[in-house]
Amino acid sequence: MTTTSPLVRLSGVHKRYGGVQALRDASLTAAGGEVHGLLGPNGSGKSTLGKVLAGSVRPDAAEIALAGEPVRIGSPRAAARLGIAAVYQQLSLVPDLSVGHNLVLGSEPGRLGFLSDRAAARRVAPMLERLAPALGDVRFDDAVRDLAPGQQQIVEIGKALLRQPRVLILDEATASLHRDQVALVFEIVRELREGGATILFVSHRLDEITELCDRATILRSGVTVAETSVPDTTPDEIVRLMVGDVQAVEREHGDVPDGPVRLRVRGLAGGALRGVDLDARGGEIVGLGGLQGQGQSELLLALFGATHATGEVEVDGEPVRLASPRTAASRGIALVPGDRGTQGTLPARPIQENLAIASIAGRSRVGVLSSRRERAAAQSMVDALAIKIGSLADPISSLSGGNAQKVVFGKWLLTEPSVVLLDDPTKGVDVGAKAEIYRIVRSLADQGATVIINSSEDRELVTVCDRVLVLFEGAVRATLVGDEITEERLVQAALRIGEGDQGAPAGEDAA
Amino acid sequence: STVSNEPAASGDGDAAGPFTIGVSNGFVGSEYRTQMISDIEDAASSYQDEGLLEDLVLENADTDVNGQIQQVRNLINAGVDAIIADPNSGSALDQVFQEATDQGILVFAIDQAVTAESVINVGIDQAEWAATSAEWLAEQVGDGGQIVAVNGISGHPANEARYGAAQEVFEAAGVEVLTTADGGWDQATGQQQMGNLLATYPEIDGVWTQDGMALGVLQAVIAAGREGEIVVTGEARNGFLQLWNEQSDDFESIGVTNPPGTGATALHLAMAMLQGQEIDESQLVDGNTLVLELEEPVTNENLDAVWSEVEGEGESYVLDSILSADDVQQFLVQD
Amino acid sequence: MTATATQAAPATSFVDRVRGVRVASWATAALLVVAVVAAIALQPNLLTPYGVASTFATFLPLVLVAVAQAIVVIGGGLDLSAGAIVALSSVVAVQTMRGEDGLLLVGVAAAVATGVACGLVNGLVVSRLRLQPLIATFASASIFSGLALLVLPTPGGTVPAVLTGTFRQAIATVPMSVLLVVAVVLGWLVLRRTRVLRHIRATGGDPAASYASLVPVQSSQLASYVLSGAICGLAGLAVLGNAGSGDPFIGGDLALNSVAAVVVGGIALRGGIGSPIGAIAGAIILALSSTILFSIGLPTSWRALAAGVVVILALALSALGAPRRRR
Amino acid sequence: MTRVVAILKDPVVVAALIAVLLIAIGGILRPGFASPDQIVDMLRVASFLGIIAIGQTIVVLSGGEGIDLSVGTVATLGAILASRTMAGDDALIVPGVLLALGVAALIGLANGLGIVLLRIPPFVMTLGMLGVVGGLILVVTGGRADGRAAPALVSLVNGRDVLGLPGILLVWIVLGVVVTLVLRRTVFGARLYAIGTSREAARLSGVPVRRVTVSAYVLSSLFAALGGIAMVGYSQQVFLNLADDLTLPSIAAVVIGGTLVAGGVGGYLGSAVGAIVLTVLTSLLTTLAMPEWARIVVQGVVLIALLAVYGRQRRLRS
Ligand SMILES: Nc1ncnc2c1ncn2[C@@H]1O[C@H](COP(=O)(O)OP(=O)(O)OP(=O)(O)O)[C@@H](O)[C@H]1O
Ligand SMILES: Nc1ncnc2c1ncn2[C@@H]1O[C@H](COP(=O)(O)OP(=O)(O)OP(=O)(O)O)[C@@H](O)[C@H]1O
Ligand SMILES: [Mg+2]
Ligand SMILES: [Mg+2]
Repeated sequence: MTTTSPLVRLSGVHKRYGGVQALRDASLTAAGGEVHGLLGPNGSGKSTLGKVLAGSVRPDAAEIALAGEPVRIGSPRAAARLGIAAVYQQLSLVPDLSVGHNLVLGSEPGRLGFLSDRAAARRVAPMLERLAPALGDVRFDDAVRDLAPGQQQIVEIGKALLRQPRVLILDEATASLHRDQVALVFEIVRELREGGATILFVSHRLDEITELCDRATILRSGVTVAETSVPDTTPDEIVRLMVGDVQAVEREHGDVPDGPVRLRVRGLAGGALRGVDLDARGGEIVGLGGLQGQGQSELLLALFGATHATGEVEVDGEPVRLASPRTAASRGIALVPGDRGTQGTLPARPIQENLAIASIAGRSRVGVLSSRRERAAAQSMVDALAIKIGSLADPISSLSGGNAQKVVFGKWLLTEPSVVLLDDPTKGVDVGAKAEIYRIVRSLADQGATVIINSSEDRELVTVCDRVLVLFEGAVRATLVGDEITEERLVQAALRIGEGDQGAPAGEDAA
Repeated sequence: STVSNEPAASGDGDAAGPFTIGVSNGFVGSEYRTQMISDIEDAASSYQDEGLLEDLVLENADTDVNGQIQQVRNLINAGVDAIIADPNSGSALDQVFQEATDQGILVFAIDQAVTAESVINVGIDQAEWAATSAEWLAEQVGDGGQIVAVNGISGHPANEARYGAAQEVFEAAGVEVLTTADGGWDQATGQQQMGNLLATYPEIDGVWTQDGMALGVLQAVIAAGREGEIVVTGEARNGFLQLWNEQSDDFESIGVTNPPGTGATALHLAMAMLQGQEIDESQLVDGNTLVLELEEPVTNENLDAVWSEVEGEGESYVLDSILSADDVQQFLVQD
Repeated sequence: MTATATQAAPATSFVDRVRGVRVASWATAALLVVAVVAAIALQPNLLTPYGVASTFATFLPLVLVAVAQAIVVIGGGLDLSAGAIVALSSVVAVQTMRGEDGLLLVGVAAAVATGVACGLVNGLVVSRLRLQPLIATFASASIFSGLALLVLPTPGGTVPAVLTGTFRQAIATVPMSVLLVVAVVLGWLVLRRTRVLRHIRATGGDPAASYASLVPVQSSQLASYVLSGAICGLAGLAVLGNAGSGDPFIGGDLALNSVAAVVVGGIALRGGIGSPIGAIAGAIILALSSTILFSIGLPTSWRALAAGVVVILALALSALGAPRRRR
Repeated sequence: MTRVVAILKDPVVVAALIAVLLIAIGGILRPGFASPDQIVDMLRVASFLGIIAIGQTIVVLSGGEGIDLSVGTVATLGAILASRTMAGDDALIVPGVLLALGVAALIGLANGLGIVLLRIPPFVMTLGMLGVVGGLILVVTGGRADGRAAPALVSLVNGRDVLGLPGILLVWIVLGVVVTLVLRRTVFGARLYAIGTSREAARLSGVPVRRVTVSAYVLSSLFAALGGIAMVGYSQQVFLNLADDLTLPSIAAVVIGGTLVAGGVGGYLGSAVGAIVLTVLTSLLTTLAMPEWARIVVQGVVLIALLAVYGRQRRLRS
């Protein structure tokens, strides 16, 4: 495996999507036995570059060399033949197939066109065992559709590993994973590195980069702007390379504001929820902490009437019927959902429509819209949130993750909500956009709204929350207020509750 | 071994009765078929009153050949003594008809002759039917006349028999058929097709068309304001007769009757044969076909008389002719 | 946690295998039982040797087309040309066999080859031209029907006696038509263990994910149509066995009926799930429902309405029983 | 230059060009084909399909595999109810049309509720409804349609009363403009596109997904009935299967017009042009002397070619 030439060399990579130049003469060089970070803000072309190498995107121009040999990669199958495997940002599992069948998909063992499940199980068993600490009790025959998102992500990683790649691309593969799951993935990645493989690692979590990566390539607007040795670069420096000089968001929470309770919840149950009680005042930012999958997302969805739940909910002393998102919205509740792609945006529709849709009825006269008012409303949000767009008429799918997320915020800000529910609002959002989103959240609270925020990142809760409720198994088990909110305390609280009740739950519950 | 074809439960074959007769009709989307079925029901009711007919079992639905095969098998399994079918295919039901006759069930095909030898076809001669109007048209447009034809459905046996006969007539008379189009035996389609033909074949002297479309064809000709110059063959149906009647006296047409009542005629035959009478083989054409005589066609000469007679029947009425129980005796062996 | 690995053993026990076959859903199974019981109660003659043989012979074309349709639907497609393929392959077979027993095998080969060719056209149009299957196969149906009319301009031609005779044979008192339906089921059980079917299923479940997972998506789509075409070719022969003669218009209702059968059989139209066994059950349920409606002696003008209502009810039941994608 | 390319990529423009091309080809082969009268005649016939395609467009836009296979029979039923009621009398046009629309609305409601509440996929729900409505027609008519269009309706369709054009064309244009405005400029339109793009995202944006879905199917039936009524103005008498065969062409018109079968993208203008393209194609094939089998084959081949121009779905490897 010792070669003088680097294992992977990409250069002169160009890729245009309609009006968007996703990659402009991008390049990347990585050696065998190296974990190579691929960094950059949202929309800088990280995923696109990874997909070019994995064969699932056809570049307009590219030179690719593996171990010094120039290669053409025409399809994922061609990439696989060259020993390249990828874990995509969007999962590539087939939900209707079982875990085992997904793991061997595309390389099923068998003879004369007939499959052997026995051989497949033999091949898969060691991998399931290896992943068990992160995956839990998942079997060959379990349906992928029934797994929790984190478990699906692990299966996806397992699928790539089964191909024993010499180049492995991990595109935000850790974004939906919890701490211990990430630890296992890191362990495996390090083993691969020992074996001489190259790992391309994409993540927005800076600590993960510094912990794992040897070197890193930094992209900005589709151009490679720097290559650096990670251990020799400070995190601040990396951030500066990525996004230029951004003002770091200071932790900024004061005392819990007094005043009447705006949102009052009693005994909310249903699905994963087992009786949640909660009081939140106007101007307050309340975080939901705890291990992932303890009902945080379900709580937000239930409050929004998006899933079935029972219990009492009052806004400003008036009871709210948890009938549908529509009723919730009419009572001034807004939800920025966790899955931007499928829940937050209308991908093929223009940015203007995406901004307008939730507040559209309020601006109409007898059901008829004024295009002038629609445009004005949308533009006001683009300005207020500094959303970077080409034209309001462009489809929202042309925006990068961070800007798309701001559109989702804007959509709800136009309804002037008094209770704002945020489900992991900065998932997959770059450092720069993250800071802006925090400012938006803070100014919402300053204007008197109640904000409830769930986050997969403890640091986020520390940064923005006035109060954090720690959830376990569908109920609030602890509360941290003010200066108590630190990453250490959050982790401790989450784990202690778990131990106190019934031993450490491994990873996530299979919901 | 072969699955035994025992006679069906109640099909005892004796002249005793009371009998059960099944009807299979694979297309209900036309007024013609509706009239055919109600003619059969009317004819059956007198036998039912007499106690000779126990039950008239109707299988009457829009379906394809496979569906009609199932219809016939349903009738066989229901133990009928005779089946009257308006078949969706001239040949593709042969097998199932054979299954029926093997079990001693009498099978009559109406409206559309079938090739199965054990089946008795009852109906008009489609070729003769078509030749009648073709001859009339050829006479109208004369030698060297140019016409177009609006046909039913290409490949459908009745359509082929009819158009084949008409073609022969035109050839003999020196009439040139510029083109043909399929109107699907559907008035609205016929109207659309004729509209297209009128625009693109401005030189035509006449149109030959079949029943079920003639009204549409005529409407297209009228809409183009050319009813005075283009001769149109018609149909013996009230809708057409009414429009014909509304035209000026120098507008001429012809309507040859294709009677839906053949079904009822077949029922009379069936009842006679179930009661032990035998068909007179010498009168059968091609061994299994009973050709019914055509009625006098409707022309300008008799239009007023015919119209005053049928005017009250409603717009979808098709001029009809049903042989009575006595009439059908002519086809049976007299002892 | 080590249990995970040992429990990952494949489903090899008999019970697991049976479960793997997954007779669509409980709704389909229940409907099938109800339909069979009702049909027999209303029409005891169905249990006579002729009744059984003829009923299964009636099922066979729709059963075959339903299986063909199921494979395409599971692969994420739809085939509105199935009926036209049946018609075309049947007339091609009639013309090649010319009524001679000796040419039976040639006719079978011709029918299957015609079906494969049609499937290839559909598959290429859908996978390479990437046209929407519904409308693309509506268009190709027009091509196949036109060709059927060219091959056999007017109904006729005789089918070799061996072919029609086969339908009346019985082996050890079991009618041939029953055996043929059973053979279709067994054929599927073999087919489902193949790589190509796994890939068809994956492609129907999520084409993008499958493509990224090294599944030859285009080839799988193509294969689903080719396979389905071949089975439609066999259905063409089954139709000939029932009909005893050729007819270029023979398959009229088969395409839409097969879609209904597929859905009644618990197969989701969005692709990826379900089994043709369900579709076979669906086909039988639909065929029996018309027998049942006939037997209860509804006035004829109401029967079409009742048939429509029954179909909707069956669809509703199957839709409720079918597994749903998790939200 | 790039603007020209962009315009040429617009499905509506392409479809319109194809229509013009077909007329030109027809005109060269058979001079009468491009005559103003013939063009008006083809537009008249296209209007029935075009009006039915309005509803089909709305349903397809609504997404969730939206499609309405019952439009043809609903159009026939509408024509039958309206013409039996009016029975050739101008004074009874309004009750006739209202009755037809009322019954159609109920059918659309049944479709919509079946899809939304029972979760039957639209394809099979409306396929089942096709059978039910077919049965309903037989029950209502007893197998004899026996209806006659009122003279005013006939002259609306067959006359040339508006600037020398048939009034039905004006009706079609007005309906087309209104529908386009409704799609683009109303709350309903915005919500329709929203649910067509993503039911889940729309629901979480406070869109009443079920209500909009049901409305789409009700509208589909209503426009189908209107199309059927227009058609009986053309044929003057009503028949049991008057408009049955317009279902699949109405879907083809929508797809040729560039509306995405997956929903959420497209508009009515394209469908209208699609209806014209299909009608012109059928007419052209009628007037060219060729055997019927060849016409059927050519029809299929041309349809595939039309779709291949731009009706293609996304590549997996982009
Ligand atoms: N399929 C596509 N169609 C159109 N535009 C696309 C497509 N995929 C990516 N883009 C655009 O290309 C640019 C680069 O996107 P890419 O996904 O590579 O960015 P990224 O660096 O991975 O961003 P993120 O951190 O949000 O994942 C963005 O502007 C994006 O909107
Ligand atoms: N060179 C290329 N140019 C454009 N599109 C391509 C190219 N290669 C593949 N595609 C697209 O990628 C998808 C899958 O095609 P591909 O041929 O790679 O896989 P396949 O046909 O499923 O596999 P195989 O050919 O190995 O059986 C299709 O949508 C195809 O249009
Ligand atoms: Mg990315
Ligand atoms: Mg390929």
